[in-house]
Amino acid sequence: MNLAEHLPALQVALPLLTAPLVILLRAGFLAWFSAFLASLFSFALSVQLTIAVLQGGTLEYWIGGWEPPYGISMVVDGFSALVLLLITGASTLALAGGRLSLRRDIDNRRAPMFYGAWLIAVAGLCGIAVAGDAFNVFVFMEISSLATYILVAAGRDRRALSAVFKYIMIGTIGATFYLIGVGFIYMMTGTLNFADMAVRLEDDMDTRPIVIAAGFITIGLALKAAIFPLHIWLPRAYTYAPDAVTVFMAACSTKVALYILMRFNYEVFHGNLLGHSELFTAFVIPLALTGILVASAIAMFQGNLKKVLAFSSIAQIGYITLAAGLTSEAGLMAALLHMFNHALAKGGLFLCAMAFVFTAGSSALSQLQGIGRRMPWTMAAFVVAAMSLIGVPGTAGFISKWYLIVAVMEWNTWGPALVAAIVISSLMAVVYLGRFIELAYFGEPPAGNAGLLEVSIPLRCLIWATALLNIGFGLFPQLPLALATDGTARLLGGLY
Amino acid sequence: MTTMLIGIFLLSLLVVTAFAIVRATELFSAVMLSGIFSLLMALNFFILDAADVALTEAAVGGGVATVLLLAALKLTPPAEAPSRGLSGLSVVVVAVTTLLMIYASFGQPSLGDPDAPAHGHVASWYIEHTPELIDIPNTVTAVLGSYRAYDTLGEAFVVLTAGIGVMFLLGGGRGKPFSRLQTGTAEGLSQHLIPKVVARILIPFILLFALFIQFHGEYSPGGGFQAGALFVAAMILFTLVRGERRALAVITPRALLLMSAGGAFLYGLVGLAGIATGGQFLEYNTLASDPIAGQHLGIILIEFGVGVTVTGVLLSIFHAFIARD
Amino acid sequence: MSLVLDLLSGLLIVVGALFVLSGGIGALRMPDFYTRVHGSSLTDSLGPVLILVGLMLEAGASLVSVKLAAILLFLMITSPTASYALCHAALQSGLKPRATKLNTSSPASGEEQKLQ
Amino acid sequence: MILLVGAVAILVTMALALTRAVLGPSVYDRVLAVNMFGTKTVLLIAITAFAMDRTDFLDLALAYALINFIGVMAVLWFVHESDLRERRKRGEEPGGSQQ
Amino acid sequence: MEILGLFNYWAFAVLLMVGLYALISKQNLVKKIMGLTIFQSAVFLFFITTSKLEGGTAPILQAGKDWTIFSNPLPQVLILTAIVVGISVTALALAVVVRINEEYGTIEDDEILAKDREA
Repeated sequence: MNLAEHLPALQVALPLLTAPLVILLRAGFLAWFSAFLASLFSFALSVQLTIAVLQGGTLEYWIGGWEPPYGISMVVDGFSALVLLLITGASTLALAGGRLSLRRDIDNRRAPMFYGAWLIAVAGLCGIAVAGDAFNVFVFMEISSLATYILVAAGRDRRALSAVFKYIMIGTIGATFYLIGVGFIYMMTGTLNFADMAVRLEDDMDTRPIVIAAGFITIGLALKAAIFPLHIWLPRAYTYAPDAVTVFMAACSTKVALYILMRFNYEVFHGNLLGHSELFTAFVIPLALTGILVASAIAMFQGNLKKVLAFSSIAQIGYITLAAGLTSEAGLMAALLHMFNHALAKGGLFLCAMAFVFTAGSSALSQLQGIGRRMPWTMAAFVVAAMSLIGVPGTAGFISKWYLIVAVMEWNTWGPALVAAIVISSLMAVVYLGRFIELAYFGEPPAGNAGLLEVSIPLRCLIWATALLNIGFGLFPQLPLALATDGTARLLGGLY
Repeated sequence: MTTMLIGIFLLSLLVVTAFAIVRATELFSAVMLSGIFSLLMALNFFILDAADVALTEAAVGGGVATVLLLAALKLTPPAEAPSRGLSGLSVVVVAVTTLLMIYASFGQPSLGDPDAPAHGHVASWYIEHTPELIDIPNTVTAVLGSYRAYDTLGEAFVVLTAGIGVMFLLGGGRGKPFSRLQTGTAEGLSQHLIPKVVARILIPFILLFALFIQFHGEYSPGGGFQAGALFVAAMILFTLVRGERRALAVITPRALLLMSAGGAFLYGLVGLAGIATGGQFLEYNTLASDPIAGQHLGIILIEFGVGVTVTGVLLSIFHAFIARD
Repeated sequence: MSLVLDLLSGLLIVVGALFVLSGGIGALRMPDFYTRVHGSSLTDSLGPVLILVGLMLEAGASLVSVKLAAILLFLMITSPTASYALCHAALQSGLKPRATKLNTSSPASGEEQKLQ
Repeated sequence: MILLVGAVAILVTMALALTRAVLGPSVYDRVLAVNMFGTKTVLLIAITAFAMDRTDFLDLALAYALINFIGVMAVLWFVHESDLRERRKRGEEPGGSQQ
Repeated sequence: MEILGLFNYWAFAVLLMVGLYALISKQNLVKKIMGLTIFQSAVFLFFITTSKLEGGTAPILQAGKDWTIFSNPLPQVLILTAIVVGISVTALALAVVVRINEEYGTIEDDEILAKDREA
């Protein structure tokens, strides 16, 4: 028995099987601790998988020993490894950093259920990242979504409940649209396996059912990924979820939907894409651009730090779709890199936001005035992560922005105009983040709250570790680059 | 041909019911109409040769969903607020979608078309090879329990997640018991003599039938989920006529939680056992000396796991709803 | 012998179907709730009996007949109980039967009160 | 042929019951319609099982017969509980509902 | 005849539309959930339609019978899973609605929105 060859299955099974044990626990701390440990081990598994992929190329795993397409297979390439690292890393980070914050948000008696749901969410997202079967993606999408609804509903504000209801409705529409699309493809091909679909779709790519299927799948996943203008569930869900949950979600949940969207559009529909790549680009790019500009503009006028960051997330998802919509190798590289780097930056920002909220008791900007002077360490880390989000040279964000600009420039004559739009939106990011930073350093704190009040040292270390990662991956971007190159090669494998 | 016409008639009724559900302003009426909707849907499934699905739809739609909707309705206002008529944007959105789909339908294989791609390839492979590879008569169970066992694992965990969510939101589980037992209102219909007597006669039969569905699933329609739902239906009937207090004395909240978690965990363990015995995750061939025996053992175990989880979770959900005042 | 059985079974099924149909018409055409229950519950007891017995004759002595007998038994127990429960619930919630006498001045006074 | 006659009669009855469910007027009429519909479903499944030569599917009819009953009991319970809630809201003693 | 064979798809399209309409435009949250149920059921119907095979029977062998044509088991398996997913979502959504009613005192979407705006 060689455990190494079972890594893809264990990656899903470990968090999944820990969850039922966690809900049997009585005490909050124990539940948190087991969830943290499971998350940490999952992260270790992801690292192992990444190493295996970097050394040996794409891994394939046949569940139950049945050969695909008869059985369900798992496929792990560079792109999946990158997403897996994000999921497990973000979960571990959020659990480690959010212990106190979560202890305040979730009362002790309900904590085992909460952490059980957390682990199931992790397992569900990992399940999507390694899936090689279209229906299996649906099942795990629903697992992760249901668990995420629970996590969001745990927010202390009652608005968390109305936000989560909207999220459930839209999330289910998205998943069901996806299912319809898969049904159409199944009807025309008789298979559910991604690779097999791609082969069998070669012949009748342009039949009406397939075009409709592509439409349903794209819209469904766009709903899940909160691509503008289908983003309406995201700001409120991010804002009213418990702060630690936001750290986790912001770093990975929409990314996973984007991941599967790109898988579908590039691997399964590659024949279609090849014939219509201009049409596809002409459809995606304007939407993505509007999304970037509108969401950035809205972010500038929000009165709540978490909402600012949430709208910024929508804008950043716009960058990723923009890059992916170029249907070029450089574009895909940029999309994959930005997925990774944005998760780093946004995870760091929300982590700092969590610390602020923990101290100030609210995420309203008016309550956070002067917080920078009260929490200098955390604030400094926030500034670093903000620079990464804006794309200042030397940070991780710069790398992906650079790749994005290169990809856009080589696209066609409209390239410079797009570059201008990207620069403008980056300036907008400077405004909405700078606005908070200014207010945090120079604002007058609310009465009676003037003293120095930092969060605990371990949390500060964690926040700074995230900030340093932003710089580290900016200076030494080999790991994400290698994974993105591998992922891009596979995504484009059928295209050229 | 006759079946097709019957199907078309049933589908027309189905569409009428759907419109009626949307139009009904009293939520109770809407729940009743969705009961009819579910029955019609199940009949359609039956006509289309999907016996397992029809059984599931009956147990879920007619039984569990109706009861849950009623339990939720008890806690919420009874009628919809007067609406402001049709909303323009949504009418446009849905109309466009429908037209698109009807447009797409003309490129689709007609009902029952033997040349449809869906029937070849994977599906015919299942029909052909199941007798030699797994050797159980019910191909649906074979696909569900073995070829696509990983999806079914996901299904068990979806159910568990829903249970976790409801217990998290409404109470239940180790730390937070169902709240209403302290007050004196948890007696159900125990004053109504006739239903009580009839239920007392029926419940053992339903339980027996549930066990039959559970362990006969390889030979006839049925399996863990349907059996669990039937078991739950029996326990719901018991709760309704005898009161929550007695019902929770029969299966304690702690046992419910153990069942919810234990069934799903058992399923996962079977998967890991595949790895431990030298196969892949969820591979049953290696569970016993003979691959076929291994397949049988694996399928029985995972079906049992699903049944236990479904029973535990759905009952927990039910109790969580009705315990809320 | 088999012909007699077939004929008998066919007759039972057709008559049962007629009863079922009349129950449906009754449920639609009767004037108020309680009379509708009356119409549908009576035929719901007799119609299924005839149809299921007809099917049993067709199946002969086998496991199928046993299953049909079980269905029949359950329907015989549950159907009247359901009608009882339903009427009880209706009465409890205040739905009054329309029991108008000939000399009552306003015949529609008891019509379909909904207190729910 | 005979089975077809039976099936058609049941289908028509279903349509009638559905009409009653849609028309109402009281909620109990709708419950009645659901109950009728359930019985007809049992019968239709039994008949089509014979027509399709799949008499092993009579299990389904059995399941429907059982489930249908639980639905009606749930309605009775719902009315009973709502009644109790009403009474408690109005400050009366609970449990006085039995005649 | 050929056209009648497409009736299932049309019923699917209409049901999907009705469910989606209720889901988008109804204000009452319970009605929204019911719309969601219809919406999902439509998809189940679609999948099962693809599984039917003319002259076939349910894919469950029986001793003593020698059927040769069977309907497709795979969509049935998928829909079994999807039905379970559907009821799970419904249960969770209902629990959220119950909590919303406790916190806001209403289950009408517009009133909830108004109360959110106040805060």
